[in-house]
Amino acid sequence: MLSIDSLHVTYGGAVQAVRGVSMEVPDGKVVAVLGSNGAGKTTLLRTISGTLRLHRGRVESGSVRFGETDLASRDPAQTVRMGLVQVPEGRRIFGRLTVEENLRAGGMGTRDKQAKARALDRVHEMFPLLKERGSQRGALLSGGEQQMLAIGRALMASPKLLLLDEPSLGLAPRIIGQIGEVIAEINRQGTSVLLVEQNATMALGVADLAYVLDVGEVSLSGDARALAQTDEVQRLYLGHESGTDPGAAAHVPVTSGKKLSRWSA
Amino acid sequence: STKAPESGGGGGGGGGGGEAADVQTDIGVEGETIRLGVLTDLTGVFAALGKDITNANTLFWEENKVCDTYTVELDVQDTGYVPQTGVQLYSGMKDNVLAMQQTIGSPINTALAPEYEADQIVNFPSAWSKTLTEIPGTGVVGATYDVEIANGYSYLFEEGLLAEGDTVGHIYFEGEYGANGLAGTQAVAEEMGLEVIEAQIKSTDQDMSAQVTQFAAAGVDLIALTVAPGQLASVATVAEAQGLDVPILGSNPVFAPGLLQGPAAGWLKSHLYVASPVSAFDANPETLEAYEAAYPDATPSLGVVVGFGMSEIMKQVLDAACENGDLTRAGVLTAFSELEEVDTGGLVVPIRGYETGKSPSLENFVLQPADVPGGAKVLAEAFQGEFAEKIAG
Amino acid sequence: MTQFLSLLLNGVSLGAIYALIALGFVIIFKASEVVSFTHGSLLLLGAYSIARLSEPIGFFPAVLVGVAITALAAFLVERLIINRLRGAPVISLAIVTIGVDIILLTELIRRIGSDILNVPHPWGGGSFRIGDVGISENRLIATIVAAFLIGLFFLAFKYSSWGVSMRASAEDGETAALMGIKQGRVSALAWVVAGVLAGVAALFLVGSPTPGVSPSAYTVALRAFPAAILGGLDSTGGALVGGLLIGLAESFAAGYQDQLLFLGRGFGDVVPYIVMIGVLLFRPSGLFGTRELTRV
Amino acid sequence: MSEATATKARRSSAGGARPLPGTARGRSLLKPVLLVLALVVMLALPLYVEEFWLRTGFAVFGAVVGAIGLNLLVGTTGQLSLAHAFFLAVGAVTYVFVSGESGGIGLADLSGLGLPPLLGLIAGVLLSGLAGLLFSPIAARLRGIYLGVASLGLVFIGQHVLNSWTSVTGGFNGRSAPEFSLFGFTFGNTDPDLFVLGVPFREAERLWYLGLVLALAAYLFARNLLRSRAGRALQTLRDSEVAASVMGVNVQRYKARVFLVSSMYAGLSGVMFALSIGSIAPESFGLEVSILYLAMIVLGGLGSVGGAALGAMFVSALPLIFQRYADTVPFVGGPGEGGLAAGEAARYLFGLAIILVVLFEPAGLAGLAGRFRRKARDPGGGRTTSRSSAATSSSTTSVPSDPPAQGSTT
Amino acid sequence: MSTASTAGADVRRDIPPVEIENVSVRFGAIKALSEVSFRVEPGTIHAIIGPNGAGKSTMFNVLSGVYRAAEGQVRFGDDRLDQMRPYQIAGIGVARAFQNIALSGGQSVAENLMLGRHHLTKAGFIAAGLRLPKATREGKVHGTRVAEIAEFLELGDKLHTPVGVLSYGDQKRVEVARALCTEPRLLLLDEPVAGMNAEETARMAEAIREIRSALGISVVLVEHDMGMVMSLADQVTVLDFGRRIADGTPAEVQRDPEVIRAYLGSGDEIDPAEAADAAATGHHTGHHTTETPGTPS
Ligand SMILES: Nc1ncnc2c1ncn2[C@@H]1O[C@H](COP(=O)(O)OP(=O)(O)OP(=O)(O)O)[C@@H](O)[C@H]1O
Ligand SMILES: Nc1ncnc2c1ncn2[C@@H]1O[C@H](COP(=O)(O)OP(=O)(O)OP(=O)(O)O)[C@@H](O)[C@H]1O
Ligand SMILES: [Mg+2]
Ligand SMILES: [Mg+2]
Repeated sequence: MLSIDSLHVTYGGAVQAVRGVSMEVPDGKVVAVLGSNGAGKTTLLRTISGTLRLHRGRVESGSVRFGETDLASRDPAQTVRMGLVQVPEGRRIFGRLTVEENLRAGGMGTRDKQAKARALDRVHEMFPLLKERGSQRGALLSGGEQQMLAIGRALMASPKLLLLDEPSLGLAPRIIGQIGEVIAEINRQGTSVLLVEQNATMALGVADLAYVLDVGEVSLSGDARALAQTDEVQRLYLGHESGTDPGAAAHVPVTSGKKLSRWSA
Repeated sequence: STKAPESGGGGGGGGGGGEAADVQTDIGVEGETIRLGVLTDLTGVFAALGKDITNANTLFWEENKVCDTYTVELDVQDTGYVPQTGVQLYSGMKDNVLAMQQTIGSPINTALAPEYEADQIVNFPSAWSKTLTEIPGTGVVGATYDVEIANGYSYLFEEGLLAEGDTVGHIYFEGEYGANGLAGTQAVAEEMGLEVIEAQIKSTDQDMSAQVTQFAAAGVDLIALTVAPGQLASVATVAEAQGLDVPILGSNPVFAPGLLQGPAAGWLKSHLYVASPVSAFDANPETLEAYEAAYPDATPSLGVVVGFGMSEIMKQVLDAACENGDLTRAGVLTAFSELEEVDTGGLVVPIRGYETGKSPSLENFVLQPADVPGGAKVLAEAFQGEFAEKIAG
Repeated sequence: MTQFLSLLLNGVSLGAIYALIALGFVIIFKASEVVSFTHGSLLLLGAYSIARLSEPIGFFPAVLVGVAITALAAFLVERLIINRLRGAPVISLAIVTIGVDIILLTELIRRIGSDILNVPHPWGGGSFRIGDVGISENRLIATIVAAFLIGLFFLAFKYSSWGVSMRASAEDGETAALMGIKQGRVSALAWVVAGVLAGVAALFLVGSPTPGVSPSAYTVALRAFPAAILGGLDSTGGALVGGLLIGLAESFAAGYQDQLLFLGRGFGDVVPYIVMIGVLLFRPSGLFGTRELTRV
Repeated sequence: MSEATATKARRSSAGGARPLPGTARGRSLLKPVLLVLALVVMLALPLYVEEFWLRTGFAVFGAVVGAIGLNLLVGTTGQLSLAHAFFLAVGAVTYVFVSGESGGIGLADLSGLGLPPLLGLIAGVLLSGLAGLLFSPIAARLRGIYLGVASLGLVFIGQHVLNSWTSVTGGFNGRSAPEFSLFGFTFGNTDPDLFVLGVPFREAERLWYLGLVLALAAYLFARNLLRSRAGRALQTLRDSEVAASVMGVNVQRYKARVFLVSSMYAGLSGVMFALSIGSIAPESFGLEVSILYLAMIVLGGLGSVGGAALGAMFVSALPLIFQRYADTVPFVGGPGEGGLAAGEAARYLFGLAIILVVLFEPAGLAGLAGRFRRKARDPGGGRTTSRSSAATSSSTTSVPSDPPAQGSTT
Repeated sequence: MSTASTAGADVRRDIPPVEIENVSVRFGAIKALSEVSFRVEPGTIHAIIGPNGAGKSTMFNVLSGVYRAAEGQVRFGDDRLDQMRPYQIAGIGVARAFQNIALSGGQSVAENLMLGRHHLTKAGFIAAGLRLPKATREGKVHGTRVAEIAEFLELGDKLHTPVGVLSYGDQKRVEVARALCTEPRLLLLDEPVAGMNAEETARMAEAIREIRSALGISVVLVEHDMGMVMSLADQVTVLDFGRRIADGTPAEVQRDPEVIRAYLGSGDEIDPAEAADAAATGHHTGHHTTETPGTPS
C-alpha cells in the first residue's frame, strides 16, 4: 500500500535527516517505527503527508508511493483526500477551537456525513472525556487529554492509512494500553497503520512489522515479534539488558556517568 | 575633493554671461535661460490643483520671456504634499534656481520659510493663508482667506441675503486655511452682531450630516465654509435633504467644477457664493482655450487661472529686476519688494504690493456655479468689501 | 431631542457601513490571521469601478461588475501573495498588504484625480423622514443591507464547516492541512467575500450624504479598523456592534462638538479611538473576541 | 551539524565543558576590514557629495535610529506597535519647545524655553521615553493586533494634540526647529564658518556627522542589548510570557522597560527628524509614518538590528532618490503629459519592493545581506558547503517554521 | 518519613521542605485540584502521578505561581509560594521544566539556557547596551556553567543550534537543562522523558538522580513512565480528579488498590499483545514489587 524507496531527506539542504530509507506498509498491516530522538521518524512522516516543505525540508532522492500514486508532489490536503491521515507530533490541537470543533475539523477531509457521524460516535466511545468536554477550548485540556483529542480528531477522517507520531506521548499507562487496543481495533476494521512510537512495548505489541531507525537509516527491520527479541531492541527500546534481570535495568549505568558540579559564583 | 572648487566659487557660475552682459546674475541664470523652481503636489492630496497650476505655469513660460530675452525653464518637483520630501527636494534644486515659481501647501511653505529667507528666494505659494504673508519674499496671489471670506459677507449683506444679528454656521478645516477663514467670519460677526456656530473638521471627513444637523437645529441663516469641494457637496446634499434653505458662502478652494456632475449641482447653482481671488473662465475665455489646446485631456479648474496669474506676477518681478540690471537673487528680491499695483489683466485681483504681514490685496471676485466652462460665472467683479481694510492690517 | 434623534439615526446608519467593512476585516482575519491594510484601497476600487461603469452600462450592472472587480482584486491578492506566505509572521503579512495598498491606491488616486466621481444611485439624495427626523435614503438602504449580510454570515459561521475550517487553518495551517482542509481555498474564499463586502460598503459609502467618489473614501477603512477591533477581531457579531458604536460615537461627537469644546475642536475624529482603547482596557480581546489563551 | 548525521556518533561526552562564547560563528578577517572601510567612506563622504545626498543621509540616520527602536519593541519583544509616530512626535515637539524661542510667524503665539539644543535633545529623548513608560501598562494588557490598533489610537490622539496645542506645537502649520548646537558649535550654515580641504562645511555636512554618530551609537547599543541578559529576556517574552516569568523574568517590568527604551529611540529619531526638516508639523507624524517604520523593520528583517538599519535606509531614501531622478526613469512623464508622475512611479516601486522582499526574502534585507556575505566568504565554493552554511546561519535570523512555544500547539 | 534519609548527608542546608496544604484550584465547573496536601522532604525526589487531567500540571502551575490557588497554602520554607508572582518564585530557586515545550524556537540552545541564568545575573539594559565590563564578565562566567550543564544533559554538540529544529526529545532535554540552569533549590520536572525511548529514559533518570545527589536539591517529578517513577522516586503522591488518593513510598503506592484502579490498571489491561517479552511489561506497569527505590550512586 505505502512503499518508500531509498528516501533521502534534508532540511535546508544541509541536515540529512533521512538517508536511504526503504520501507513497506502492506495493506491492512500495522507497522511500527522505532528510533532514538532525532533519528528521523517525524521527518519520515512529514515526507509522507506532504508537510515537509513547511519545515524547509526537501526530498533529495527516492520515492514515496501510495498504491499507484507518487506522493512526492502532493500537498497535504490532497494526501488526506487519498485516505492518508497523520496525527502530528506533539498533539497540535487547535487551541482556540472547542473540543467539538476540533473533531469537526478532523472530519473536513471527507464528505460522507454518515461516516462522520459513525466516526464521531466511535471517538466518543473511545474517549468519553471528549464528549464531556465538548464545548471546552482545546488549549485548556491537560496534556494527555489533548493527546486523546489529537487521536480522536484523526479518526474522524476514517482513513485508509493512519500515520501516528508518538500517540502515547504523555498518556497515562492505562490509556496507553487503550491506545494499543484502539490501534488494533482500527486495524481490524481495515485501516493500515504506520506507528511511530517511543513506547516500544506498546508498539511492538500491536505491530505486525517493525523498523528501527538509527540516525536516518534503517538499522533493523522485520517481523515485530522477532524484532522484539533482538538484543538491540531489548536494550534500547524495551529497557533491559538481554538476559539480565529486568529490574536491574535502572541500575545499569547506561549513561556516560556524567557528573555535575555544584555551582559557586 | 570634487566639491571644493565648484561651490567654493560662491555663485560666480553664471557670471552674467550672454548678450545681456549688463545684467548681473548669480544662481539660476545661465546664458539666456532662467531656471525657476516648482515644488508642487502631483501625487498627494492636492494633486489635482497642483497639476492645473503647474500646467498653467509651464504654458505661461512657453509663451513668455523675461525682458524679451530670457527664456524660463521650470524645475518641477513633486512633493506629494509631504514636508520632508519638500525640504529634501528643495535642497536638491536650490543651487540651480533663481526663484520659486510655485510652492504648494502651507506646511511645506512654513517648513521652507527659513531656507527661503536665507537663500533670498522669491516664492509664490498656492495658498492664501495669512501666515504666508509673514515670510519675506513670499508673494500670496491675492487677498488672504480672512479678507476673502469677509468680502464674501459684504456681498451677501449688500444683496440682502444676510442681515445684522443673523446666525451663521461655519465649518472649517483644522489648520491654517480653516482657521484663517474662520477669523474672517469672526471679525465680521463682531461688526455685524452675528452669532457664529463653529464646527471644525478634518480634511478626510466627508460626511457633514452631523454638522448640518446641528446647524439646522440652531436655525442658521447662512453656512460658511472653509473646507474642500467634497465637504461642500455633502453640506449641499444634507442641507437640501433637511430643507435647510440658506445661502452657502465659501472661499475659493471650496469649489471644483466636478461638483456640477453630482447630485448637489442644482442646490449649488442656486445657493453657493464663492469669494475668490481669481476670476472665472467666462471672463477669460482665451486662457481656457490656450489651456485646452495644450492639455486636451484635462478638465481645467480655476487652478489654471491661479497658475497663469502667479506666473504673470513672477514675470513682472523678473522684468523689473532685469530692468534694474540685477537678476541676482538679491536683485529679484528687491524688485519683488518694490512691486506696486500689479495688474494681471483681470486674472487675479489687483495686488497692492507685498508688505510683510499684510494681505497683498483687499479685493475679491464673487463667483457662482453655472453650466459654463470652468463651472463658475462671475457674480461680482473684483471689489473691496467694507470689512477688508480693517482685517487686512 | 430632534437633534439627538437625527444624530442617533445618522450614527446607526454610518455604523452599518463601518460594520460591513469591519466584517471584511474579521473574515480575512479569521481565515488567514492577516490584518488586511488593503481594505481601504479595495473600498476605493469598488467605488471607483461602480462610478466609472455607471454611465456606460447602467447603474445596476455597474454595481454587479464593480463588486465583482473588487472581489476579484481581493482574490488576486490572496492567490498571488498571501497564499505564498503561509506561516509568515503576522506583521510581515500586514506589511505586505500595505505594499498592495500603496500600489492600488496610487493608481486609483491617479485615475480619480481632481474629480469627485458621482455615483448615480437611483435612490438619489432624497431623505426618509419620520416627523422632524430625517435620514438619507441611501443610508437607510445601507443599514438594511448591512443587517441582512451580517446576519447571513453570522449563520454561515455558526452552522457551516466553513467557519471551523477558517479558524482551524488560521490557527495552525500545517495541522489544518493534515486534516484535509484546503487552506488555499478557505482563505481565497474569505478574501473574495471580504472583497464583496468592501464593494457593497463602497456602493453606499459614496452615496448621499457623502459627495461621491474621492480619494478620501479610503480613510473610512481606518475607522472600520477600530470597529473591528472593538467588537473582537474574530467575531462576526462584534463587527456589527463595533461598527455601530464607532458610528454613534462619531456622530454624537461631531454633532455635540460645542458641548465637548473643553477637549479641543475636532475631537470627533479621536473619539472612535478613545472608545476603542477604553473598551480594550476592560476587554483586551474586544467585546466579543475570543480571549487569547495560554496554558503551560 | 551535518557531521552529527555523517558519523554515527552517540552523544559523546568528549571535550568537557566549554565556555560559551557570545557569538560562536566563525569570524573571518574580512568583516572588520570591511567595517573600517565603510566607516572611512562614511566619514569622507561630505567632502565629495552634494547637499541633497547629505541631507538624505541625515534623514536616513534619523530613520535608522527610529527603526532600531521600533525593532526592539516589535521584532524582539513581539509587541506590535503602531504608535511609533506618536513617540517621534513627542521627541520632536519637546526638542522644538525646549530649545525654541517664543514668538514665531503667523497667527500662532508660540512659546518656547530657549534652552540649549543639547538640553532640548535630551529632554526630547527622556520625555518620549516617559510617554512610552506611561503607555506600557495599557500595552501590558493587550496582545498582538489588539495592541497594534490600540496603539494606533495614540497616533490619532497625538495628531489631535499637535493640531490643538498651538502654543507649543505650532498647530497645523507646525513651527520651525532651532538649529542644533553643541557647546557653542552650531550645526548650521555659519557660526563658525568652516572649511575642510577647501570644502565649505555647512549645515548639511555638519548634520551628516551628527547623524552618523547618533545612528552608530544607537546601533551598537541595541546590538549589545540583544546579545545580553536583557535581550534574551525580551526575546523570550515574545515567544511565551508565561515561560519567561517562570524563568524569573519580571514580565511587566521588562515590557515597561522595552517600551521605555524603544520610545527613547523614537524620541531621538524625532529630534533628528525635526533637525532634518528644520521644522515640525502634525502631518509629519501621522499614521503613514508609523506604517513606514513597520515597513522598515519588516523589510530589514524582524528582530535584526542591522536589518532595521538597512530597512530604514531603503524606505526613507528610496522615494527621495526616485523623486529626484525621476526624469531619467522610463515611462515617467512630466506633469500634465499623461504619463506617470515621478512621485507615482516612486510609490509603485516602493509598494512593489515591499511585496517582493516579503515574498522572496522573508528574513528581509538582513537575510539578503547575509547571503551576499556568505557568497563573498566562499566564492565559487562547492554547492554543498555554501548550502550548509546557509542553513546554519540563516536560522539565526529567520523565523522558525515550527515555533514550539505557542501554548496550544505543543 | 524514612525516605528523606535516602538523600544522605549531601542535602544542601538551605533546602527547606515544600508544604502543600489543602490546595484547591477551580476552572469554572472543573475542579482541577481539591484540597490537596502533601509534603516534599528536602533533598528527595518526589513523584506526582495520576491519570490524564488529574491535576498534576495544575499543581506545578500553582507551585510556580502561574495559577493562583483558590484555597490552601503552599510553603517553601518561610516563603509562601501561593502568594508570590512567578518571577519571584523563580528568584528564590524554584525552577520548572514545562510539559508542553515552551522554548524560544528561533534562539540557540545556549541562549535558551542562558535565560535560566536570568535571576542569577544582574546586567540591566544600560550595562548591557554599553557593554560595561561587569556585564561581559558576568556573561562569560555564566556561559561556562551553561556549557557545563548542556554537556551534562548531552546537548553539548547542539549548543548553537536553534531549538526549533531539534527533534522533540532533544527539545525536552533543553527544557530540563534550562530549568537546571537556574541553579534551583527545588526542581519541578513535568514529564521529562515524554518522547524518549527506554534507553534515553534511563539516561535521563540517571541524570536526574545525579542532579539530586550532586546538587543536594529537591526534585518534584510528574511522569507517566512508571518504571522510571518507581525506580527513581523516594516518595509518590497520586492524584485523581484533582484529589489526592494516595501518598507514600513507591512500593506502598503500587500496592494501593485505589491507585491500581484509577491509574495503573492491571497488567493484562495494559499489555494488549503478548508479543514482546513478558518481562517488558514490568517496565511500564511498575511491577517492580521487589524493587526498592534506587539509592543514589
Ligand atoms: N525543520 C528542521 N530544520 C532542520 N533540521 C531539522 C528540522 N526538523 C528536524 N530536523 C533535524 O532532523 C533530524 C531528525 O529529526 P526528527 O524530528 O525527524 O527526529 P525524530 O526521530 O522524530 O526524533 P524525536 O523522537 O525526538 O521526535 C534531527 O537531527 C533534527 O534536528
Ligand atoms: N486554564 C484552565 N482552564 C480550564 N481548565 C483547565 C485549565 N487548566 C487546566 N484545566 C483542566 O484541569 C484539569 C487538570 O489539568 P492538568 O493539566 O493539571 O492535568 P495533568 O494531571 O497534568 O494531566 P496530563 O497528565 O494529561 O498532563 C484538566 O481537566 C484540564 O482540562
Ligand atoms: Mg519526532
Ligand atoms: Mg500535565
